[in-house]
Amino acid sequence: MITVRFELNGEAVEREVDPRRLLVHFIRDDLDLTGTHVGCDTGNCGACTVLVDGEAVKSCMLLAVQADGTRVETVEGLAANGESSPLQQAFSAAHALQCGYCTPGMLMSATYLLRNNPEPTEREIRKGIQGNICRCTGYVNIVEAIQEAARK
Amino acid sequence: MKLEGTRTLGAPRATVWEVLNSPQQMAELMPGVESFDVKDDRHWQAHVKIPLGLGAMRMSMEFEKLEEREPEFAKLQAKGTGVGALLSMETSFHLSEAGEATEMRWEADVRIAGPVGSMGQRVLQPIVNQQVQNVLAALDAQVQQAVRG
Amino acid sequence: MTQTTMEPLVVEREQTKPGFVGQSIPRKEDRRLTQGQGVFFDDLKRQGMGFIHFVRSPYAHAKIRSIDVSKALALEGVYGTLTGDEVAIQTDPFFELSTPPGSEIKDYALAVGKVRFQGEPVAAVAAATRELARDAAELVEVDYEPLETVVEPDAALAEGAPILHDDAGSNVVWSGVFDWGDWEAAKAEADHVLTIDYLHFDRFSSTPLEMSGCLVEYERATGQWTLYCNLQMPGVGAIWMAPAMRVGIDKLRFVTHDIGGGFGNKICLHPYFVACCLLARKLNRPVQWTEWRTDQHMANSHGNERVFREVEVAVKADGTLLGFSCKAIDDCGAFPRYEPLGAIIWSQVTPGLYRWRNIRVDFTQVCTNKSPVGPNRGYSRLQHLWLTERIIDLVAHELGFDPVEIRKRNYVKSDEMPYETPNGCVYDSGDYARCLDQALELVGYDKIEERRRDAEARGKLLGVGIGSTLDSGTNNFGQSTLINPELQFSGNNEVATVKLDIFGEIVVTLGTVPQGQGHETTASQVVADILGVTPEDVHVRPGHDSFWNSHAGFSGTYASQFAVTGLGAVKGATENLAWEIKRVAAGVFGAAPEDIELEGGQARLAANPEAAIPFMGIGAIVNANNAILPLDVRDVTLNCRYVYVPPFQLPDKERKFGNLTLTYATQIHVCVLEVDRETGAYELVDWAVVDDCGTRIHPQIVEGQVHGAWAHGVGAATSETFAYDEDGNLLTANFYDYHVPHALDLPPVKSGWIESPSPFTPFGSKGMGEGGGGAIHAVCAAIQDALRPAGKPVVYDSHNPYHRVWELMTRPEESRKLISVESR
Amino acid sequence: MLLREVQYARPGSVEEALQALAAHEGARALAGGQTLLNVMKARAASPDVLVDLRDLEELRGVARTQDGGLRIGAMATYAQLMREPAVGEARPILAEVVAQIADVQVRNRGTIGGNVCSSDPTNHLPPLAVAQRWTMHAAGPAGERDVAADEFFLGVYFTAIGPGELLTAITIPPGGSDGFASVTLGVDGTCIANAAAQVRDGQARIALGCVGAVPVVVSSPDEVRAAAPDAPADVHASADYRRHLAEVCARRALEQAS
Repeated sequence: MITVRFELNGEAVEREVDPRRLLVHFIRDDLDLTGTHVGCDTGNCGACTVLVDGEAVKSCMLLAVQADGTRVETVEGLAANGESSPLQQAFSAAHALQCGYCTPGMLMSATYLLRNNPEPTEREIRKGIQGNICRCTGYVNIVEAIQEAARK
Repeated sequence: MKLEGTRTLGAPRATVWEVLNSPQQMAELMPGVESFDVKDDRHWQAHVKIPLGLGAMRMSMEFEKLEEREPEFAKLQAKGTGVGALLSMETSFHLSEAGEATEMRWEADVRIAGPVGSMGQRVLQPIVNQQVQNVLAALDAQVQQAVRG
Repeated sequence: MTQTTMEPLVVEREQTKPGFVGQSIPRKEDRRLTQGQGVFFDDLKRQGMGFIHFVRSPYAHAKIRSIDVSKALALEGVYGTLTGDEVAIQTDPFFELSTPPGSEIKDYALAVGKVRFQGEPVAAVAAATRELARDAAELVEVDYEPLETVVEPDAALAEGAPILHDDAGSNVVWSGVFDWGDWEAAKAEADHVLTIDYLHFDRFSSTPLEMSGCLVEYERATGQWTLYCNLQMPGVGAIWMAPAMRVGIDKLRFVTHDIGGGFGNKICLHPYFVACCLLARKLNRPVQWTEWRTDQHMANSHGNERVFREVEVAVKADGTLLGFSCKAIDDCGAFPRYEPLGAIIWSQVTPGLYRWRNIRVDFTQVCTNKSPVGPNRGYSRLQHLWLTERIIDLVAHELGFDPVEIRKRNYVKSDEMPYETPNGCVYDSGDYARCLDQALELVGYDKIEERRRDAEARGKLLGVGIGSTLDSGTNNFGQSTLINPELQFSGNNEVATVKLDIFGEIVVTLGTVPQGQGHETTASQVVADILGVTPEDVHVRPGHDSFWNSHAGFSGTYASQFAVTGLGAVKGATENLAWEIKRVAAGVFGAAPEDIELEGGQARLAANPEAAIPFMGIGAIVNANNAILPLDVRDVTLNCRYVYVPPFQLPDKERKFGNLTLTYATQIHVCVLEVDRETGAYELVDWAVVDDCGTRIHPQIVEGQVHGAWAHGVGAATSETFAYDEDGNLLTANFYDYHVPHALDLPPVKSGWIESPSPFTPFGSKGMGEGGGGAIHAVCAAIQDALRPAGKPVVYDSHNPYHRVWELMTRPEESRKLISVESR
Repeated sequence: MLLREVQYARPGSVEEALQALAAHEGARALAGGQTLLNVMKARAASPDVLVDLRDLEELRGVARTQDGGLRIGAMATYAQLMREPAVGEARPILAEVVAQIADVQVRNRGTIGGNVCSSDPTNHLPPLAVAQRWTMHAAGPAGERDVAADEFFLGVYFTAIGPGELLTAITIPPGGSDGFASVTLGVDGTCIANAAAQVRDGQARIALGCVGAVPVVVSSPDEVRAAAPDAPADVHASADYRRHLAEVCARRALEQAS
């Protein structure tokens, strides 16, 4: 077991963790933040996307111990005091989610995109969410929601 | 996956035959053998660790000699388990005299069963090819050593 | 209107005032799902819970000589194991739907004595953590004796083929001939007979992003199992599981909340769930199982793979289609499970969108050493619709007809609706030609030749393709008796319960099991309109719970039916509640219920709106203050359960004839793509889809379903396939090789709609989630069109990755061998 | 998803990293982890110890060399290479190619060193490295040594970086003109075939990926078929089709470079 300390959605976390445990399982099973999802076992689907030190990463391709000393943001951190962010609101308004399973990862990738590129083109949006698989929407309304959020 | 080839080995046929039919010498041919047990003259078992840059791939291999016609033909079966995959390989080789040297014609039918996971097909075939080349190179070396005595 | 042999189904619809139905209101589900507060089964935890990992067969076909779990049990943190031997003692084989030989197949929760596909579970291990469970699973030693493998359906039927199920004695599950009209006469009357030797509909699935699984609690005192899970059809799951487990059906409580996509792939989970239940009982602790992606690809339901042979088509000189005949060989993988229902379900759309009256299909379903199939978005109809579309396009291609004109000539016309098909199904409404025109306009079809020339200048071959499909919704389960006359299934049902609580809250309980279709939202629209409140005033419970007693035998979310059955039940229950509220208010005011109107959360006298009781008052009176009620109103419960039963009759088993579904939505796709002449790689450059699902309850949700069905179709046509090698190894066991389209792979899509209200349903709406696979054919047709200059190859497969396109364009003569025309 | 047991070390310097690698035969360097952790999830390869290079800031630098080439630390991520002005100036093709690798998340973690060291035949960078004659700088118990790209790739998941060694940096010589072409599974997806080309002093050098265990070098697209006898067949391409695609990629890469 190794001690990890990091900042999770603005709060300090300190835990013992088995070095083999992936960050996604640590977040879900040990820290009980279940908004971050698992959709594959090969790092392809992006449902587990979180931000580590401001960068979008797949939390299934990172050991929990590698998060030591970092700042981690998950979907639970997007809504300040329960108030949905403009991006979250845009996802709802544009019907950019159906089952909602890919949504947390998609929102984290989109958050990362908009922080670094506040006025993305459609192509840039698509490139920005290429690492996130959605099986419900064909991405049509997701792209529209991100465009809409960028306009605001 | 069927592989085949011909290789000329610089040694008399009897020498080559001896190398190919000695389980201990065979063990030397294979990459990453950690342990090798001869159960009887037709069955052997080996634990191998195929060295890959990303970390070793461990397999447990069982060999069975299926057929032999000294000094020209032999057929072996190998079955490996581990890494969530099963490897089965049937290899046969024909030895013929080519002057001082020996010509070896070999065939291998390699089957890999099981969820090979993210490694996938795209890399397995090159890995198998690569291991076969390693075995042939090692065979060359063994034969040379046998010649030198 | 054509003559129909069925009794009229037409529903009288009263004029309703404009309300929430028809509006795209914000979805109730979205807040929790966008904030990471959704409740998916894997989010749940219990004290002392064991994690299950299945030991799966690496072989596609092998005898199990022995299983040794001792090393696994010796590992610290392992709670226990389960093997096929235990399963065979503690359970009976699952009920089979088929007649012999398929009925003789023995299907258990774990492999018993033999494995029949790669990934088949042979043992299960439960341990304290997910990691330990997998460690322990690796320590289970299984001694296999490999057997000869059969992966191709033709090979499975051949003399001397390895037999999967010795009990059945054959690889055939079911076979039968469907013969409607007079095919021989049609053939004799034809000016051209087109023959296609081989068409192949490929194997894929919708691969929902959330894996299957459950958390099971067992209560010793009562023998009660509770399964927190994502089973999308619990009613049928219980019918499979309870008898096999030798318990009453109420001993299995299914609870679902949010589900991360289902698409039919979460219907056949019963073998896994039984294993989990047995372990929960054996270990006396909660257990949970979450499938892994690789497991899902290897061993969860695949879509049905189907080969069509000896396809013959009778065509008149003017392009009128008279009929077709073919052999269909459906490959259901190692176990039938939901099958052989697929052997009949295609016949809901027997003629596709076309007016041909003479159709003969010789259908055989066969087992192979591949993953079992199960319903998959467009289940069994998309294979057949693809066939009808392939026929139309190949007739046009070979005989020189325009693909648009030949469709319009042969489409069922809007003024022929309701239209009875040759096998007695009734197409309720629609205007296919108008949908096609609109789709063509959206891609600028009149300018297509210019674009073709432009592409050519860039070294690309441009192609345009049409896929026109039907989405048949609301099954008549009586169709199962056309497969097996002994089965006691017919009709359909769905339940909703609407209550007014003591403090005036309106609570809706559905029988359905939503997986993203927005049922909470659309149900609230219906309720709000009837009760005179807003959707925010209506609480719809998320998910499903058997203990709510708000479900029936066919409850679930599948087969494009919620807008009809689910909302039909909601409407019925709400109307009953409204009547009870009016009776209570009338009792208080000494008026007649007819004098009461519901508005703004109040029941009031229509003639004197000042005289009003808020719903809170009504709830309080009935629940806590009922002594003030007149005696004749005291039967009121304000808790109204309603079962919607569509107006079906038993089909005619002899003729395999009858109305098999209530509604038929339409989806028409036009695809434009460009093929790289040098590589066979192609890019989708434009796409239009026009949908007609009758009255739309929530247009945005409808459009979302259209987008989703489109994306699944594109994936299946281009890069999603479950491919096996000759030894039965799955070659696409993960998202590397099974490539699901991502945002860069899909072009922006232009979608349009028309509304042809169904005369048979409560709102004029039609079920529409599945889409019929129109996108798959649109890609095939566009490739065929694009490759015309490359020797007119025949697109014979539903799945066309780059390498196949390359083969088609470099060796057109190979595929052209598959087709011939006899003209008289 | 569930790895075998593994130990974890987090050295603070290259020296410490080398000590950690030398201390266990089964130790492996963990850079971005975007391949290694995946292979470990499949339990295909299972190192005993992971030596995490995250704190080795000295392995992240990107700078122009005096002769106008580039020296890139092995831990430079793809995302970093896309942003680095030095890359854009000296070898824009590198930024173009890494932008095609996988997706945003992977590019944020994946490193140039990891890409070449994993030596997956479908990777983008091995053919580029060979075509452009990169030099790999390795540190090990016996000191530092340089390996030419030609001698670096030994097989699938197998390079000249031996046990106990660490790839620290890569030098890319000053450019000729470059090209890269691929046919991928989906837009910017896994390569079915790829080729990198460099033309320098009128001499073309083309390296093909995907057709063998290691990049195959040819000087003209016409040589591709003969040079790739063992092109693998898989569900995406037969051996023959893959050779054909390799030839097309070679031609396109060369065209871009010319």
